[in-house]
Amino acid sequence: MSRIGVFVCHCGENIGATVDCAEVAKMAKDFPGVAFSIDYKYMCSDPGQTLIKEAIKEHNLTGVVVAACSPRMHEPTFRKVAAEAGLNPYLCEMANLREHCSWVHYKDKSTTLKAAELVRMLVEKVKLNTPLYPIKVPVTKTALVIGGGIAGIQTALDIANSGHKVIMVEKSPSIGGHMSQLSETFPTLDCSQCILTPRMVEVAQHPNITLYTYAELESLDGFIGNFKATIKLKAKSVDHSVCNGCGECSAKCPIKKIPDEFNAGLGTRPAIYVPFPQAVPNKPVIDRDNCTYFRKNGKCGLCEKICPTKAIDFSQKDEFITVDVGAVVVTTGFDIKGTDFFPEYGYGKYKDIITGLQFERLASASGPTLGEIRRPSDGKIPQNIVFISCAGSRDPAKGIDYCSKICCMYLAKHAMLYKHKVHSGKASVFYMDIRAGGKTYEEFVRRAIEEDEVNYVRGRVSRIYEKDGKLIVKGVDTLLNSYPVEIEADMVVLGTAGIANPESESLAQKLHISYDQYHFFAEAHPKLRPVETNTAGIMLAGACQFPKDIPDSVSQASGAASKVSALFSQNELTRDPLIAFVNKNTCVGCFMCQSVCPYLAIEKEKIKAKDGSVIREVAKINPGLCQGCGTCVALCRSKSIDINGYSHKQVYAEVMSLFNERSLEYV
Amino acid sequence: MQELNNKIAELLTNNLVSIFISYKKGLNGKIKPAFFTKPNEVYENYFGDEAQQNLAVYVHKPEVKKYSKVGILANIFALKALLQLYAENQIKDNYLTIVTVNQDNKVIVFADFNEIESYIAQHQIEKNTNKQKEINELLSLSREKRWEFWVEQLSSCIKCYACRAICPMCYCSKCTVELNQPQWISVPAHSLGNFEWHIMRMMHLACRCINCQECSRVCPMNIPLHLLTTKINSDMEEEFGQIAGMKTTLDFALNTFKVDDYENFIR
Amino acid sequence: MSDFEPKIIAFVCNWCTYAGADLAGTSRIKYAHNIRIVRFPCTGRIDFMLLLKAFQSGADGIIVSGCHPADCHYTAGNYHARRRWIVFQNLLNFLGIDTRRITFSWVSAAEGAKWGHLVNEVVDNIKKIGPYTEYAKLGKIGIGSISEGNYARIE
Amino acid sequence: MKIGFYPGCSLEGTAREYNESLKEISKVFKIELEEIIDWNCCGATAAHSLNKDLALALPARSLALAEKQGFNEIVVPCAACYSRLFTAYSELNSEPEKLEKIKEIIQIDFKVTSKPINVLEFINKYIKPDLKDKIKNKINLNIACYYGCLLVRPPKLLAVERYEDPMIMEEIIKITGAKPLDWAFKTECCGAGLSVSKTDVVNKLSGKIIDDAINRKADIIIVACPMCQSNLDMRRKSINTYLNKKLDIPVLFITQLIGKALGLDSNKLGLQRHFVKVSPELFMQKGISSDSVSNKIGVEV
Repeated sequence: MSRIGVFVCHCGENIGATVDCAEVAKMAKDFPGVAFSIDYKYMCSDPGQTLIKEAIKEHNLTGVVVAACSPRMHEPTFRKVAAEAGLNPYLCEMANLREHCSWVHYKDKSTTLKAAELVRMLVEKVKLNTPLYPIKVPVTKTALVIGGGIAGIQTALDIANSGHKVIMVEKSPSIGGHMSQLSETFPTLDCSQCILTPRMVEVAQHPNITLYTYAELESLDGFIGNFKATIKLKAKSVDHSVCNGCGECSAKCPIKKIPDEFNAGLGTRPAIYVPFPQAVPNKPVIDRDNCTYFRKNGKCGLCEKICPTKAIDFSQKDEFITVDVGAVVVTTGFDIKGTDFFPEYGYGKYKDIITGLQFERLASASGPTLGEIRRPSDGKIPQNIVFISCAGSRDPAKGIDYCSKICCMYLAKHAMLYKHKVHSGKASVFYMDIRAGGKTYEEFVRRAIEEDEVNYVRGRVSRIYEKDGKLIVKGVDTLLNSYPVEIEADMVVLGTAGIANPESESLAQKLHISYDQYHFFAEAHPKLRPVETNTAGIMLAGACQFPKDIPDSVSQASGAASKVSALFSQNELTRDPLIAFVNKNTCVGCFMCQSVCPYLAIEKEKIKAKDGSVIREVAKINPGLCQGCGTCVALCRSKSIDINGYSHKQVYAEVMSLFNERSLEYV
Repeated sequence: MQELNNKIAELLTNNLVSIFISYKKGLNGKIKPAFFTKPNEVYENYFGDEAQQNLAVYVHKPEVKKYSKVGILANIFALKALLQLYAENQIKDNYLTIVTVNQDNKVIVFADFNEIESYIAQHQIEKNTNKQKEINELLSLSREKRWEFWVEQLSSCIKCYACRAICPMCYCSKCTVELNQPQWISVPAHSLGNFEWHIMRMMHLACRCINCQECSRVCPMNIPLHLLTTKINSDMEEEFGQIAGMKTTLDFALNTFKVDDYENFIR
Repeated sequence: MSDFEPKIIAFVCNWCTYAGADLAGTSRIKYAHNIRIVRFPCTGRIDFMLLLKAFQSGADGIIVSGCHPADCHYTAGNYHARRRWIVFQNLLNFLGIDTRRITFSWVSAAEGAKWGHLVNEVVDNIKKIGPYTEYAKLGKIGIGSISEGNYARIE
Repeated sequence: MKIGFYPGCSLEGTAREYNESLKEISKVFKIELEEIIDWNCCGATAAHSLNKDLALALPARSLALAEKQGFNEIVVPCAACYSRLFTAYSELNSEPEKLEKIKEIIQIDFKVTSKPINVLEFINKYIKPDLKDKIKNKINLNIACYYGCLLVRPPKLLAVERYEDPMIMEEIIKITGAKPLDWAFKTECCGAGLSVSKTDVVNKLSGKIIDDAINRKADIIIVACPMCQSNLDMRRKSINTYLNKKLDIPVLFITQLIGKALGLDSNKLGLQRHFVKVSPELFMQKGISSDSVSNKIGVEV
């Protein structure tokens, strides 16, 4: 026999002004199963809470309905109150008298009646509530970090320094990511590699970090705290345990003209190579697509002959390893559009129109020109340089509606670096708006304009063409009454749009996380859960979520790391028990439910006879994965799936408790 | 149909099946299902135009399931039903030997369900235009008239559940109608429960019903259930382009979706 | 019929429409009092049988509402629900059940005003078409009692 | 072989030579261009800036007539007409509701099956495959191919590859032996309809186009749009006054150039109708036999 307590809150005037709370409490007393009913000015206040606790004990209540504000507001509060009084917290429900009644209706008898009906509905529900207990899931305290750029490095170090194991997977031969390609960094103009390389080394040497370079995630199964990741270790063709990194092989490799990824195509590299001098690990790999030995059936093999430590191993094969991890942080970074994306700028046919990333390499001391700004076509130092921001970004016609966020700042930096290196030169920046939100960012841009005399032109560039060895940049100055501007430039740098990695879609599918229309990975909530994905246990950091600069990437990385550390701070994971479960006895195993589950939480379970033979297969819901949407519950024909908190019985009772006078009349 | 009889006898003799489900002539001359367990019973086997019943319903009956290997003579509807059952994980591998007779009177023994899938793809069932016409006529009536029509039809339902018993797709071990906690379908013999029962049955059959119309044939009260099954089948095809009993994979209208499904009825 | 106060039940998801109705409250948007909201985790959880039960229990109108496409908290529950609604609505219509009384909608957590409008519209509409007793009355019709009726039959 | 033909107003007036030369070269390839009976104005710029239904209904009527007269394809030489007809063709094909409305307006029931094609598409499909075999005179000129706006835009509708730097004309004229130039003003604006209301804008815009072609050593400019041709040719005197230069580069329709390569008579190709004289020596000098061109109304430049 249920003994339900009803607690009607006035919320000061908020409910009390339009609903006759005392009347509601009085009516509630007569509802079947209600043992106690009372109204009070502020139920969430300390005396209000005490009132509930005492009533629970005194009247030996088996369930509580708090008729007050929205459960989205105070459900946790009152469930805690119930728990403190010794009642299972899930035996407490809230009737929404404020948002759904008193605030939206005028003071009237009908409003009070509605309030009473809402209470009755919840009374009927709570009678069918069952005690629930949080779900405990064990946690494997190892994190998988996918991507070894600055975001991945920061995440890995933060997690490792808090005492947990980290496995880092990087697809290229070295960690470092885009940041290792940069020259100086805004807004302080400190050298990118100088601040990055010590961290790269720290990653390699950290006792808690296992680093796999030249490796990719093959698949991920399992759920928060209990993932199983399969990692593909691509064949390096060099035994790194033997190699001493002397570099002889790279120097002697006869294939030398491969466009260098690290230098954004501005330089060349051999087929056996270390991507850059400060690479971690500083040992080479063989690029099999370009190596003569692999392309021409064993011809060449020069590196093998000259290697002093006999580290070259052409017979290596791709290897697959499986690791147990408790959390995953995705830090795979971003990509940029190439100059060939722009019809109006010549489809990439002009050598001296380059991307921002290529300019970084030109300006970098480790770059192909050793830091001198020389244009790619003839190696001359450009005397007149033009920078174009929003190349592709903020342009719906190009399919990129968003702002790439970093271009304004790095183009200002580029113009500044150019002026510092070519004092006599003239630099212009075409822009739509200058977006310099960030600590000392605006000041940085002003410095470029005022101190370094960079010519900022507010307007778009409609076309660039070549004429007599010059690039004619045709644009408009919208601050000068849309006056047409033509600049005869020696070199043009496009701040091309930051875009998602081409592999992001397939990676998202492996991880079962969602991505947005531009293929950037989607966060769980744009404001309040920006580092988590919708899949519990998988976090995001850096530009794989959206283009962002180094400080933002690092902040998010530390955020993701702290989420992981918080998860790893417990031996067991506690989850809300409002999830679905299967009645094995009636499930017929059609597995239609499997395909509607967005979390892949439904597995096949074999029911076996004593002799081990399989009698039948039934669905089983993994409590670690189920998020409690209930789509399977409504789909199941035999009603063999039910869900805690919104069970068949509960919702049925709620519906039948409403207006039931007419049904009684006819049935 | 000697070839068929020989085949069934051969399957039984060689122990490839321990029971074979087919048809025979009953004492009253009516065609009824036959369950042969010995080769010497096969002489009773009947095959001809009157053999219409969809035998697929028997493969999930417990009396048949206790045999480890089952043979079945399947007409095109039974083939579709079996394929659907297979997709719904109801037929274990190596459990069934499925035999059909094609339009040229050739006996075909299917090696696997992929063969059935392609056989069905080549043997589309023609749409019964008469039934579609009946449906269109009903739809052309006013809503009130349609209501009156169905109230009259469904009021005569005696909830004998013959429609369920004959349906190859109704294989739940515990049907929703038997649940009383809560009572989803009203028990008393009034029309409300009848409506609930038939609406629920149709919703559960949507995208699964292969429209063999056995339910309509066996209804002792002659309720035109085929109107409902035909309607739900044409709806599925029109709205989602999906037809039941065509694929080995579980990819049906109500457990899949398209992001751009039409929604002009949603505000 | 002027004093007819329809009984409307709303089946809504917790993350969008329930929150949208909360917002209507916080924004003090006034709407008709005839509505009773039942909370579900997601539109995907809403069992079509509950709609029938609501009519049986005396509802004159039903609102079913959840997150807009692509906004589902659980990524796809609303898409599955939408398909079910299409099938269910067609079937009910074929059976002559008055589908004007069921309103499907998407109301996001930000659309408090839309929620208010929706409720008012539905209430006005149901007031116009009157109470729905036809379905619940089925409970009175049993075998034998049908002969009193004069029902059209299609031949 | 017969194909539908929609001349539009220009080909009856300022661009008669376009009409003549197109018909002449078609004859060589045994193609008869048959004019749509009772065709009407395409709506041009005026209609779609005033009334969306009118802008669809006008070209739709011509499309409907062509369909009734049994044409699967209609050659539309004028770039502006082509743009209007093709817009109507694709909009009506993709939006059944619009089609219903337009059918109501024009009172003709049709299915939008007649596809408008422009001259470049026509040449690519019917002329180019056999062109090489029929060349009588190799053209030995440096040529700037000028596209203007409407032959390649809007990119979403026409789906032309490399719409800012198209290569369609270049590929065609290479067959005649001519040397296409890489130049910068292929798809820049000629000033278009401002020719009438703001001539100085045309002087400036068209002047830049001509200037760049000459700078890059072009012997002639070829076009496939009557508006472009008239701006670059007919306005040359005022362009020269504006630029204070004497630019005398001729502007030919691509059909005229092909006609010359096929060895056709200059007068039949309408070369005598140009304002900027196409000197008989132009083709002669480069070692190509040519008949005499009688230039009746050419201006002195």
